[in-house]
Amino acid sequence: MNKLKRNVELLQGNEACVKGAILSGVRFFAGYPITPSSEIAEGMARLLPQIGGKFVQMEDEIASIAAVIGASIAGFKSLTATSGPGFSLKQENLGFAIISEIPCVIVNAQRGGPSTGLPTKPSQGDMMQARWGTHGDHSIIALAPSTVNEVLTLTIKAVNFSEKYRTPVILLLDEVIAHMREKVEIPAPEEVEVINRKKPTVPPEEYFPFKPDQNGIPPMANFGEGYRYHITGLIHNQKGLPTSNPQEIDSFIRRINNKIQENVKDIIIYEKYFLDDAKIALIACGSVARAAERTVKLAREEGLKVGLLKLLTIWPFPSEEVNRLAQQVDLIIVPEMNLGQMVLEVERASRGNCEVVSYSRVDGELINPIEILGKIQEEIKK
Amino acid sequence: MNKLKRNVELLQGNEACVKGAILSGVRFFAGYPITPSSEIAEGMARLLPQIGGKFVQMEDEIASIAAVIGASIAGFKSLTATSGPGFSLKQENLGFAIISEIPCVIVNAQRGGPSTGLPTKPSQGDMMQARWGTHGDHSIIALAPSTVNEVLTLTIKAVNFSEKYRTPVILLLDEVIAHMREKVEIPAPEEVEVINRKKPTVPPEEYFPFKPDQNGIPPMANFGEGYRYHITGLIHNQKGLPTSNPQEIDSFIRRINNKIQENVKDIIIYEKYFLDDAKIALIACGSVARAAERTVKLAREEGLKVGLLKLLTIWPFPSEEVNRLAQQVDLIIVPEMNLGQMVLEVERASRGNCEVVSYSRVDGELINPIEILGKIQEEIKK
Amino acid sequence: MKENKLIEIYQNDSVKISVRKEWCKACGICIEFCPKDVLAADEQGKPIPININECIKCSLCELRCPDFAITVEGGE
Amino acid sequence: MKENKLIEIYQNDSVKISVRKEWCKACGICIEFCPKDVLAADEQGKPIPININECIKCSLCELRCPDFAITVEGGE
Amino acid sequence: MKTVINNYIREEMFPNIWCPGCGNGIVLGAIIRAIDDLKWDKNKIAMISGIGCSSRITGYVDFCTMNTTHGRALPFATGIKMANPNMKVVVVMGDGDCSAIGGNHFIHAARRNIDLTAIIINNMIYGMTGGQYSPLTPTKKFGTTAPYGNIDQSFDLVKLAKAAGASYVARGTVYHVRQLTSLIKKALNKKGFSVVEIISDCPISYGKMNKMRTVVDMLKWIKDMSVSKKAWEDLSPEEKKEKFVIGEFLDIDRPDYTELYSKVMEEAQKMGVSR
Amino acid sequence: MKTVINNYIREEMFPNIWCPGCGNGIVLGAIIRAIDDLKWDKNKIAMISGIGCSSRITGYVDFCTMNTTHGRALPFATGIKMANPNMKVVVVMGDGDCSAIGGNHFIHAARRNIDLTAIIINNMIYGMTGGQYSPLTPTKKFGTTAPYGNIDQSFDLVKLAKAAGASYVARGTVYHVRQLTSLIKKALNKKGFSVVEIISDCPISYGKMNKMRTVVDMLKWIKDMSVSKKAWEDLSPEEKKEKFVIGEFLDIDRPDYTELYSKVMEEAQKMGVSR
Amino acid sequence: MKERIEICLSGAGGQGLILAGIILAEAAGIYDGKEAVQTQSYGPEARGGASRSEVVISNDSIDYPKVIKSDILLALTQTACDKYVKKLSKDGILVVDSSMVKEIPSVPAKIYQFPITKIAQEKLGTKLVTNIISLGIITGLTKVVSMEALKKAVYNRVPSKAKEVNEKALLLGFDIAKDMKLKEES
Amino acid sequence: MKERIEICLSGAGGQGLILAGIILAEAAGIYDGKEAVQTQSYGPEARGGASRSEVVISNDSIDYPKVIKSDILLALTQTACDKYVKKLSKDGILVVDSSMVKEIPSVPAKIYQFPITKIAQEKLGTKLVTNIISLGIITGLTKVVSMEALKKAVYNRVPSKAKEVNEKALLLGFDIAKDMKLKEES
Ligand SMILES: Cc1ncc(C[n+]2csc(CCOP(=O)(O)OP(=O)(O)O)c2C)c(N)n1
Ligand SMILES: Cc1ncc(C[n+]2csc(CCOP(=O)(O)OP(=O)(O)O)c2C)c(N)n1
Ligand code: SF4
Ligand code: SF4
Ligand code: SF4
Ligand code: SF4
Repeated sequence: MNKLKRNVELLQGNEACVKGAILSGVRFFAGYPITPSSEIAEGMARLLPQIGGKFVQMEDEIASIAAVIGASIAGFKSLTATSGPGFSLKQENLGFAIISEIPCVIVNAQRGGPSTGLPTKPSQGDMMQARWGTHGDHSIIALAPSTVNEVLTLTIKAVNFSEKYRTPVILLLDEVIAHMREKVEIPAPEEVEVINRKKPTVPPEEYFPFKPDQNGIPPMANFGEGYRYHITGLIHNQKGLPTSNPQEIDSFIRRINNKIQENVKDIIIYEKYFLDDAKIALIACGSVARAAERTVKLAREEGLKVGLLKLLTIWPFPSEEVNRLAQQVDLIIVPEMNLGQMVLEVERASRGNCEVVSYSRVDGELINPIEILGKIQEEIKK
Repeated sequence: MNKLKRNVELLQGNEACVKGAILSGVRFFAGYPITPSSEIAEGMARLLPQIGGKFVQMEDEIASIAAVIGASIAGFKSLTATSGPGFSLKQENLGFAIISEIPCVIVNAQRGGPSTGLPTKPSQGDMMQARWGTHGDHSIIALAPSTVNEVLTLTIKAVNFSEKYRTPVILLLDEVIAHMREKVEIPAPEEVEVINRKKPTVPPEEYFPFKPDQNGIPPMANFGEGYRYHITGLIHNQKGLPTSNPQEIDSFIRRINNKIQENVKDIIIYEKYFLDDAKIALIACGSVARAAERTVKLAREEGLKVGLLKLLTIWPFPSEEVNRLAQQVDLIIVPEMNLGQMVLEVERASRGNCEVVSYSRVDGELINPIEILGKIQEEIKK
Repeated sequence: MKENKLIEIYQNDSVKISVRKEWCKACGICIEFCPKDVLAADEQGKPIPININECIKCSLCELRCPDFAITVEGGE
Repeated sequence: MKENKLIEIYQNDSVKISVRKEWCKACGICIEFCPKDVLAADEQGKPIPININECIKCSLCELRCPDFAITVEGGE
Repeated sequence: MKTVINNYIREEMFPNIWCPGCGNGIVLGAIIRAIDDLKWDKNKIAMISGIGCSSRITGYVDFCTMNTTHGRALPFATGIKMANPNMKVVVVMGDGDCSAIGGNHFIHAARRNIDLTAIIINNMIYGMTGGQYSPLTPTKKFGTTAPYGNIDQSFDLVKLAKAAGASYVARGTVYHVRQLTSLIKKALNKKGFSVVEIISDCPISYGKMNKMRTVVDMLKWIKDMSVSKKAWEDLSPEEKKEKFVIGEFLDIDRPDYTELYSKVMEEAQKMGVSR
Repeated sequence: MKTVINNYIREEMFPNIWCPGCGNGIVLGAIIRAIDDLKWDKNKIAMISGIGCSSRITGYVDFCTMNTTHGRALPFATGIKMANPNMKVVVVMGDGDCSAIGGNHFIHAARRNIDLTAIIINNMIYGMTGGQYSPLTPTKKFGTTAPYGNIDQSFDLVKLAKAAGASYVARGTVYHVRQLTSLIKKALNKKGFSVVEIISDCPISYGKMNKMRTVVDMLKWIKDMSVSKKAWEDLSPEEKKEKFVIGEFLDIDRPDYTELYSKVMEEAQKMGVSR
Repeated sequence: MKERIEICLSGAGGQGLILAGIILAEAAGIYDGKEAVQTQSYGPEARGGASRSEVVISNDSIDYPKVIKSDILLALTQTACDKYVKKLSKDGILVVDSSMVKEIPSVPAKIYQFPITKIAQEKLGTKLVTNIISLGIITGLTKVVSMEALKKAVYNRVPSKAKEVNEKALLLGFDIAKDMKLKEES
Repeated sequence: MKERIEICLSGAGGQGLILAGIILAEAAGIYDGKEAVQTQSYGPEARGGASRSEVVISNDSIDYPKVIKSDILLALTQTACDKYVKKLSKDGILVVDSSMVKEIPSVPAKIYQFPITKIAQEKLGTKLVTNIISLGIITGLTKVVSMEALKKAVYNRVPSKAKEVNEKALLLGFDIAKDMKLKEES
């Protein structure tokens, strides 16, 4: 249909996610429809078979993530998409992907919760769940775009991180971002940096599927390529076999956490707006960051030294950066479409170095710039 | 079998949970077996039908919590028990119980994670999940006993809180506590304070099932008692019908959170050991608190001013108390059988007022008093 | 012909057909499947009995109306 | 009679019965269901061929052993 | 214009949210008429649903109603029924709700033969989320996630319910509305797990994608595709595949789960309280 | 003492963790012998399991193996098979794993008729967690959560698999081990979803609680309770209930899901890349 | 032209307002080379009830993607008109479908009334193009996008068999607006 | 007697060590009126491999519930002996089943060796009571609980039809210990 062959298109957030995924090499999608993420499944169902990929609609979200993990083991970059209720259901198998170090991407287009909540309204209520939703000790990478263009680029990043670190990565959209349409410059495939999982270089007899290389990440052989090995959700040794040896347990659990915690420099992405001389900082992400950006402009017009730290990586949380900021400014305001989740991390990271205040909205409407400005003015008066 | 009719018994943690539940009026259990919680189901299967209660083994954990919520609506105090993998699966319906304000208790006997992890070894890896595991904004009550006797008393508390606040309550055991046997004084039924959900006092025509009383909690009519109304996982108005009105949404979400946050005084339980003059504080819960208690004694023998804050309520987190403590001591050490979860809350609550250090163990073994003492000595030397 | 609740009533000696316009969504089911072609669509697509005397009171329109917007009474 | 891996071998001209003691858990299946009562239990409950000449090499002991601890070879 | 319907609905919730001509409303009417026939006490009826367009049905009726989570209505209902066996518990599900995410609960409720009535509104599509194919979408039909035609085999819910252990199994359609009411009535009256699958229309999500422009087109198609058990038997295997067979398929008497459990309670109480 | 078995196992993992006489080991042997007969390339075999004693089976064989989460082996396997249709994918499950928590995935894999072989080791109990009853525990038998005798009706997996859409369905026992190997072989060879239910012994969790003191007692009971399809038909309804019918129950040929999907890909590619 | 223009297209579900928003945004963003964001209210309302599609157009990159105060408000139903007029900018423009909106709100904005639905039905035989006529009108009145761009966007987004009638609708709307402009000028 | 006594009962799965621990704890806690905690290693090892049951007895309330250094170690297998002897207190007591444990570790503790399993089989016709004989021996040697209390606990915890043989086993163990004590004293 697009006769112009332009690579500038008006894309919906969900469509951009599909494009990004395909550009980064995703060739498998299994999912179960749910508002406001369904357009991702629909796009995948249409596009994947055209390019040699596969789409399966599974019986539920649990099966979806299971199939995605299975396909990844068999060598396909894989992605699934859902929203709150489905994200809750995926938690157990998310843990399986973590412990078995299988790359995959889970998109959560956030809507109002808890439970069925507000199926068609935006929210940022699953920020903490993304970090802590599955049982047991684990670390996670979670990214949150705030423009349709960023949906595309962060989807690529998410897939790349998952392959590089052999770990599931979560892409947190919100209903506004998922359904919004914006002009997107779609990069040419050649331009896109694509990272693929590292393959073993040793022959099968010498392969230890869970023995880390110098970067702490074990090279990964796909099933069917001549390397036969065992994968299990039990804590396992470097051969992949279950262990109850305390040393092996300890070093395994710490390694799968450290491979993320020790690479925060690579993983953490944020943007600064007018922070250089700021005395008041906003910290925001997703669609709310768009409001906050505007607020900064409005505040500057009024002569207020307000700046914005826009987080693109939510987890691991940029604690150091926030701590530095807390030492610079007098006040941090964290506007969120939830009851105040990210603000908890900001409080922790600030270590009492400045005032930290939450601006929260949970009525299903996007926070607007004027309100945030109002909050700033209110705090200044105090 | 117990011909002695004594009310002092050697009970396993899981057995004490069964006794506590029955004493507090629980008459329905639905569950799905999982180590190390299965003895709770087994005890319930044996005892409930003897006293007019019902036990159903469901097809999975999702169905189990659903049945428990259903039975509660029909008027039975209800409880389910599980461990990490099952707890992950229950998250979606946990959110339903929260939003529809249905009292029930979920026991999580924690084992090593993530995923299947270490099915038979102790852990405290689900502390944060208990708070944040389900999607969307919510608050939760979670209690963690550290003796078999406390399992009994806190199970009663858990059931009582759930009835009083119309909310699901989580009881966090760990494998040590679940399987440990200790002498327990079983209170006579007359001694036990039992709280029952408040019933409506108005006639059915005037009943608004989600209209809070002066304490913020709506009286609850059981199904079948002549009050016909609607319950939904969608955000709803005071009649229980779905709403997309921003004001109604906002006030609903804030109310179901505030009913917990505004009653922290009633809900938060902790114990202090030798804190009066302490310069170093340990904060611990569950089986680790037992080790920490011993450490305090050992440290005092060495002349170190160490004390312990033992948390029985984990959520809502006793931020105020911890903040006060942070202002008193130079150092807080948080020993945990996880990679450091509770310590994050302690850091947040301390606001930089003292040094906060994590002592974490994740190898499937219970932390012992000597190690903690070692950690203290190491920190002092720094 | 108007009652409260915007109900339009059409009747003859033996039958009374009521249409609750406010609830009717003009789906056309009652009109199409009336075995006696009693009903036709008004300009909004909602039913108007044009052959009320043909009505055999089978009630099929009422039973099939997804919106409880049409009823057939009387006679019995 | 001992090999590496603690395998005990019993044989006659046409059949060789091997028992890997280290793997055998003395469940008694091979002994009980041998159609020719070739096997008996040793003091640990593990199989010893006491009638090896009766063995018809049906291999049922081998096929039913849950622990891959007994094999019947030779003959064919 | 007061009909029996008005005695059972929450008028303030009307007009309902369903699209014009949506079969959900027809089913709602049939259920109400069946219950009215039975003269049941409204206070003793619980009606439970999952999530989907069809699941909104519980919001419209004046019983003890609950709109639970997607696919989980049956286990919620199981809890209610176990706790209060005197209640009549009716569970309404969409095809996705019942047979996709809820498939396991469906077969297990049947296996337990617990005294619930399961009504499945089968519009052959995920209506609420915008037309993705479901496990009951016929092969080769289209959905937003089946842009090249559905390659999945669809479940035969009747067979599945029978194989899993239900006591009463029937199938009706929203076109055959009188028969539908009577099938529902029989199911409601059955002690044990009873199932009525209802072939229904979703003109918006299913019809539009499958060349049925209007509600009327879709209802006509349902009418044309439906055959009685008897008529079906005479069809060729090819023809059989495409048709909806309607009528009763199973009707047997066996003790239901709550009855059996009351025996357990007796037994347990006889044995006395042990530790 | 080198048998075909040794070519397929991870010797370092032996002796296995199963209790003495546990049927899981017998099944493991039967699967290996069936695969050896087929001369399949070990590199192209994926064996996937869930959680349970039986699910530990994947740890012992030298294929591409994966021990997933409880009940979810089939969807994991579906992902593998879809991504790499050239692999032979075998899924081994316990009765609880397959029919309790995993029931939905089981019927959906059957419905899709995806080319997987599902082997269900039915020891009639949850072995790993210590003897709670399962959806396949016969009525009236005991379990740690059925101290007064099980009141649940048990599933007939054969019926369920057929009703859900499988292509090959058989039932064997660990006693009838030669037949078992050949049923497994046929199932493995089948294109489409194939199912072999295996009646197995758990002397510890099932036997002890149900008056079978030893492994041998339990195997004898299995032997006595098993009848062929033919013999079964001559039994009275009461007798029928108690027996395990063994043999083949379905064997039909239909295109499997991966084949059908490759048609979708052709179609989609013909239509060209649209936006 | 203002730096940032906020447009709200409102009416009922089924009137094609989401598509209209997409077309407008695509015209501005892709074919006129500006920045454009389209959002919508997506809710149970969308089925039967009120529906809303918002477009923000700017020469510069767009931060906040939603309408704060509409510069242009299209109202195809009374409910929508009553609801969204509150957010209409003081110097904004209100376009109402006078066949549906009977009570015209009294606001300082400039108000245009056309019986759009009626025109659609009468002149083109189908109400389905009400949305496209409206786009023609808005463009004619405000030049918020170029007619060129709008045409291309319509072509790109409507199914082939509907291209002709939609093109007609667009021109029809444009002409209506032109007439009005002429009238105003005269 | 020391304030806090830590006992470790070790061997293989199936030797009834968990039950032995429970009985010991019940004897101390319920019938002797002290404080007692019993814990166990619960693992895949429990099926076939090494098994361990720990009991802590004290006059005062018990904080840390696990054994830090065992005062009394029972080892019924070589593996268990090798593994748990490392945690045996210097002035502790080690009781080994000499029919199973051939290599006696050289530790400063006091070591007692009895062929317990053999005695069980020979004197009582079943190995199943090895655990109870062991309890008799430990009690005889250490008086960690009263014989009275132990008897009651055994009664309370074993199935009725096994009461007789278990009582015999208990007394047998006690006698063995008494003989040894006499020998030591002489
Ligand atoms: C756990 C979960 N997954 C997915 C959804 C999204 N969802 C809502 S309704 C529905 C399916 C609706 O289809 P069906 O059950 O056939 O009912 P219908 O809407 O057609 O009446 C889905 C997938 C959800 N609400 N919860
Ligand atoms: C989600 C989840 N729920 C429960 C469990 C606990 N669990 C482990 S195995 C098992 C059942 C085992 O029974 P079955 O599948 O019949 O296999 P068997 O052990 O008898 O071979 C259960 C309930 C788990 N691991 N994960
Ligand atoms: S069937 Fe009902 S909703 Fe449809 S047109 Fe007739 S009266 Fe209106
Ligand atoms: S069947 Fe195998 S494990 Fe059992 S006794 Fe015989 S050789 Fe040993
Ligand atoms: S989408 Fe389909 S099922 Fe839903 S209300 Fe509309 S017609 Fe009914
Ligand atoms: S518990 Fe049962 S199934 Fe598990 S290993 Fe033992 S005998 Fe086998």
